[in-house]
Amino acid sequence: MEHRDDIGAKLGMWVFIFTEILLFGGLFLVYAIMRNNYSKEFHEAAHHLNAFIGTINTVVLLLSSATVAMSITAVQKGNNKLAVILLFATLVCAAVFMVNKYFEWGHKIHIGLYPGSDLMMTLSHGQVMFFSLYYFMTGLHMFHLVVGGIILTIVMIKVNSGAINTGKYVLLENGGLYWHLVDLIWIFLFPLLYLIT
Amino acid sequence: MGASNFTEGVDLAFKVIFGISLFFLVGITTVMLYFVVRYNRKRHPHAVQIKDNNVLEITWITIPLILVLLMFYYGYVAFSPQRIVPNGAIPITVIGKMWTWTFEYEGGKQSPILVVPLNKAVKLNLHSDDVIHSLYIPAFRIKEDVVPGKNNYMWFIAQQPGEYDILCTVYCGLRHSYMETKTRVVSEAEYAAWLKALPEKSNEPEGLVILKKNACTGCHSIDGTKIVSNSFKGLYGKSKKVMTNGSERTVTVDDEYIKTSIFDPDKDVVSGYQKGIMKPYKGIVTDDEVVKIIDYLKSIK
Amino acid sequence: MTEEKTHHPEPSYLVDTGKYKGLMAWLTSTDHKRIGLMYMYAMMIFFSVGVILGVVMRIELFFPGEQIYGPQMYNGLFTLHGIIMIFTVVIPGLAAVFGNFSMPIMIGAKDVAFPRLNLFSFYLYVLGAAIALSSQFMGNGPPDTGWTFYAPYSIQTHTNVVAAVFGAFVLGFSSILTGLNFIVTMHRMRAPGMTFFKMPLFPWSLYATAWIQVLATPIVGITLLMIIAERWLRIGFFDPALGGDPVLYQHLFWIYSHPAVYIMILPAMGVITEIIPTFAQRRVYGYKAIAISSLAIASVGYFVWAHHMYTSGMSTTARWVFSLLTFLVAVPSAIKVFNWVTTMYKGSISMRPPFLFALGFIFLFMIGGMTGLSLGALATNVHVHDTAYVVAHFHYIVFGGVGFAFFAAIYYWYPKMYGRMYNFKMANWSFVFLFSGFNLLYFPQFIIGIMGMPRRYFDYLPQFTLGQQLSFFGAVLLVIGFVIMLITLFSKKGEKAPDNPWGGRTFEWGVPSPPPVENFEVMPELAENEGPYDYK
Amino acid sequence: MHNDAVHITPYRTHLWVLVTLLALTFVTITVTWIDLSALTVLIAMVIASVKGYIVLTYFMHLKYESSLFRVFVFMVLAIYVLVILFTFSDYLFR
Ligand code: HEA
Ligand code: HEA
Ligand code: HEC
Ligand code: CUA
Ligand SMILES: [Cu+2]
Repeated sequence: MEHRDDIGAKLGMWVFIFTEILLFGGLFLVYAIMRNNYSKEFHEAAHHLNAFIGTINTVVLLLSSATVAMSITAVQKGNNKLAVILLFATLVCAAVFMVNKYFEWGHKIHIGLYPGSDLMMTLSHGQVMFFSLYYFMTGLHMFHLVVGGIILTIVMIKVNSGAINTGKYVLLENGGLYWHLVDLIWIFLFPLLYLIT
Repeated sequence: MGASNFTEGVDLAFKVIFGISLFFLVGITTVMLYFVVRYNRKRHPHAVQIKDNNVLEITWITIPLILVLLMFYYGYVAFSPQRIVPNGAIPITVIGKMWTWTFEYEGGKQSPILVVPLNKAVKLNLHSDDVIHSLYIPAFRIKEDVVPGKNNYMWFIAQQPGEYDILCTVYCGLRHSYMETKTRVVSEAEYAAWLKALPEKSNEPEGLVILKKNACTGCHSIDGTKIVSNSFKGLYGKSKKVMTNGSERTVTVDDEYIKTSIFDPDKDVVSGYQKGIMKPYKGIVTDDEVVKIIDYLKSIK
Repeated sequence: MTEEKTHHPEPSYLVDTGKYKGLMAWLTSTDHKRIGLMYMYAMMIFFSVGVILGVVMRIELFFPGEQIYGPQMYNGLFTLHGIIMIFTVVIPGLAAVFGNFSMPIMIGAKDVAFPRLNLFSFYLYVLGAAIALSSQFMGNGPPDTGWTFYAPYSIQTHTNVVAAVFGAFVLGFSSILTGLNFIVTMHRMRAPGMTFFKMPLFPWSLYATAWIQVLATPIVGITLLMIIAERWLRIGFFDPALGGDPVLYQHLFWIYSHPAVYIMILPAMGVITEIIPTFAQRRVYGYKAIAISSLAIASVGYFVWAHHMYTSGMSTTARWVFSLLTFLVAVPSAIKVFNWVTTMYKGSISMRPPFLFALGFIFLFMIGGMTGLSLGALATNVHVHDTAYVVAHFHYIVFGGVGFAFFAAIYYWYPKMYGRMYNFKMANWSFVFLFSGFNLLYFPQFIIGIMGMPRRYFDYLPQFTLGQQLSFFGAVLLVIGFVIMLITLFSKKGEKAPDNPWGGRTFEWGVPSPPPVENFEVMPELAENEGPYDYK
Repeated sequence: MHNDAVHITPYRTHLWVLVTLLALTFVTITVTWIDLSALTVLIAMVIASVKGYIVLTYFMHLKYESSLFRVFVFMVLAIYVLVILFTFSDYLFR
């Protein structure tokens, strides 16, 4: 007999989210220290980032978070069809985010602004540090986005097949929690990297 | 009187901490052994259940708390002067490099050992270009890391003439355990005379200066002795067996070979050595400097 | 239902009942008891490798100067020795083996909350260890950084650091998942009537441990990833040549690795807290104080990391702040020691091997802990930091403490695990050798440390020769003791063990030895006025 | 277990939350146009924290979970903040 404990499952997910928060926490700590050491250079380097793309991506992520949250409501109300649509919308948002990132990174790499490049070596230490952090943080965030996307795809298939339903939807909740985490991290990344110029 | 002005304070802190610890160690062990014997099942077949007692718990929280704060205090008091350098301390720059110490005195004179005058405050400015080292003088009870990219420092007053060991305590690679030297404590007059006799900063050939600056001499001697690798003496023009891509071949040491040896040492590995011991110096040693190194190597053929 | 069960007692977990038989049945089992045993076997293999490396180091150190191999090899040896011992033996250690084997039974659960995740962590553990070991044979040869991977050396050296670092990362991930599993298990699956303050103290210590695993390990995870990024991508967080800060690396590393020492010791303390009342037939003295002190150690222990960095050039403020915090964390440890000793008072003590090892633990832990205090004080630390004194301190705690607790735990739960007893006389002899060898090996290190013998030294000055040679003989005695112990435990089968050979009170002694697959035939319960340690 | 009362958040709430979050995003952007030097960082972080709080409470449903979850989240964040503070006890006093 498979024993079932939804609260336990959710507790497990939350604990996992804590570890993720601290994983990024380590990076934010590095950011804080480096910003303290090189505040002027960070200021200058941030100008090179495209705040417009950043803003679009923020909006897209917030939107996707809302659709995931609403898909839970839909399942709770027994409306699986709507839930699938909402989840699909989330995945579309994720794709838009990735495409934007592709262009953003692509452009930088094209003009030779990436770790270890010759252009990078001509910049001041503080600026190099900013871009290193930029690539590392957004890269890791993107990795989480992809993982979240895969989880939500599985969840969507299960909602569609009815394996997730009004009586049993903790998997959807947990997938949602993970997705919100990805959003939560971006909420802090966005101003730190793009805005505080 | 201790060897340095810090020795006594540090030793006192040790005594306080060890004293308290020993008291508890002996006391607790004795009590424990007594219980084990006295309440052995043969002697004491029926255990007596005892109720918890909060007063007792609070007592043995409070007393250790006070004692550890006392330990903290002694540690702090003996330590805090170590970070406050008195005015007029003699500045000496310490350069830690894999795996040698160099001491640079006022006026830029350099020496491989540390010589300091008796009863005078000395400030050591710690400097490294490669990895972290740590300067440790056990007799003086002081130690501070030599961190690249950072200006760390330490100071002391030597109080007894003599020679003391200097060691490197942060692991810094292959010959970490050989990164040692001496400090010599002499009278003020002797110190002045010694400093005067120290040769002015290098009229050494440029190539040698570069070799020393990059600590090549930590592995390659210039007098024929073998340290980690072959000596530079007589190297130029020799023919050598090297491994290239897994097969052995014989080469003559010429300009080109030396250049690859410096920039990409793993390409031609001298037979009998492992790969990866010497790191590539591409980007650290410039092309110009390589030419000067080659010139120098030619001169010590 | 119940009637049927009394007639056909359920088969023990050692009997294959599932789809597979033999080895496959073990490798695919999600039974917490089997996973615990698998951890134990894997760990013993790694441990033996680590022990051999340690002895090989001691042989080279017998005389000053180069004896049988060169410095490069020595540097590789202590690095691998440290990595194996820390990341694959003592950090998962007692939590992975006995946390898995005993904890669910002790709280009255059929298994952990996520059995499949549990098996997955085990495989991650094996994978991580394999990656770490593979660093020896691939690339440019064994890493030579020390287990601390200090930047910038770890970025510059040409040895195979990436594999070792990545192995440690995977092992960390395994540790996180185990911690997560235990937290949920202890929150959701306790027996009816077992409130948190009626839970036995070994589970309590695991609970505190699990939170550290979950909250501290990610920090070292990300730090290790940064090291890899630096080596591959020239991202220079810690490389001063690119504007990075090597001291920041030390902060990040120790933010995890200091709490990690409590990941090691808390379960060990938990085991001791189980053994003493059982053999003294006495209720644990100061139950609440011990439970809360576990949490106190875990939480305060999170904030003392920079005591490993007093000489790194930190600000003076940070130095005294961290020194003060270090001293605060010593107090809850003291509370435990006092309560253990008081538990023996007026007990009825039987000197069985587990109890003997528990006494050994208390003694060695006190020495380790008290020398920790002289390391925590600023002035004294500056003198002995990075010397053999530190080596002695942590072997006393990590090996004298965690190692001896491990032996105690094996001797304690062995009858439950295998349903067999072992030879007490042999076990006592193994104690004699281990204990005396241990002190002979590490006590001289304190003395030469104070005299100024730095650690990680392939070669040393002549004044340290005597100490180093005594240590060698100690290592020999230890190995003899270790071999005796292995023979005692694994050579011949002893007589059949009763369900409750020691007269313990916690739930695991109420089930058959070895326990059935789902642990209980009748789910246990704690009555209103019943505690976990109610001896008559 | 969950005394059966499953809390269903209405769609409307989610939409309002979204609107609030978007609004806050634009507030941050406009604020950072005005140069307040060090204050900008502070304001941006405060706004981000408010957004984080909203996401945690509504999207992540903390408001309706048992208080244990809230205690844990608080504990984790508190530990993290302390870690930052203690690390800065080095960097700010060098
Ligand atoms: C299980 C592992 C473990 C544990 C539990 C501890 C426990 C402690 N450790 Fe240790 N430590 C290590 C493992 C551990 N350590 C390791 C592996 C290293 C080296 C890492 C490396 O660099 O490679 C290290 C290094 C280390 C250092 C850095 C040394 C240096 O490099 O300069 C310091 C400094 O403060 C320290 C302090 C302490 C203290 C104060 C405790 C305290 O928690 C101890 C508390 C216990 C007691 C105090 C004893 C019991 C109390 C009584 C019997 C009551 C009587 C006592 C009083 C009145 C106070 N340790
Ligand atoms: C668990 C941790 C652990 C254990 C058990 C040991 C065991 C041993 N260690 Fe140590 N050691 C470390 C952890 C450990 N070590 C660490 C972390 C370092 C620092 C590395 C670095 O600097 O980076 C270190 C460093 C270190 C050095 C210092 C290197 C230097 O600084 O120059 C030396 C020197 O000789 C040494 C020797 C030994 C010896 C001889 C043994 C043993 O071989 C002694 C013999 C032991 C036995 C014969 C058996 C005991 C059995 C058990 C404990 C468990 C049984 C378990 C099961 C049955 C499952 N070790
Ligand atoms: C870590 C020790 C180490 C350092 C430091 C070091 N080398 Fe080497 N070097 C070696 C080893 C080992 C070899 C032989 C193996 C090989 O060829 O890679 C070697 C080989 C060489 C050779 C080829 C020698 C021969 O016998 O054919 C030259 C030339 C050389 N090094 C120059 C330098 C220069 C110049 C520097 C400093 C910029 C330097 N080395 C620094 C260890 C070192
Ligand atoms: Cu220089 Cu160790
Ligand atoms: Cu520590």
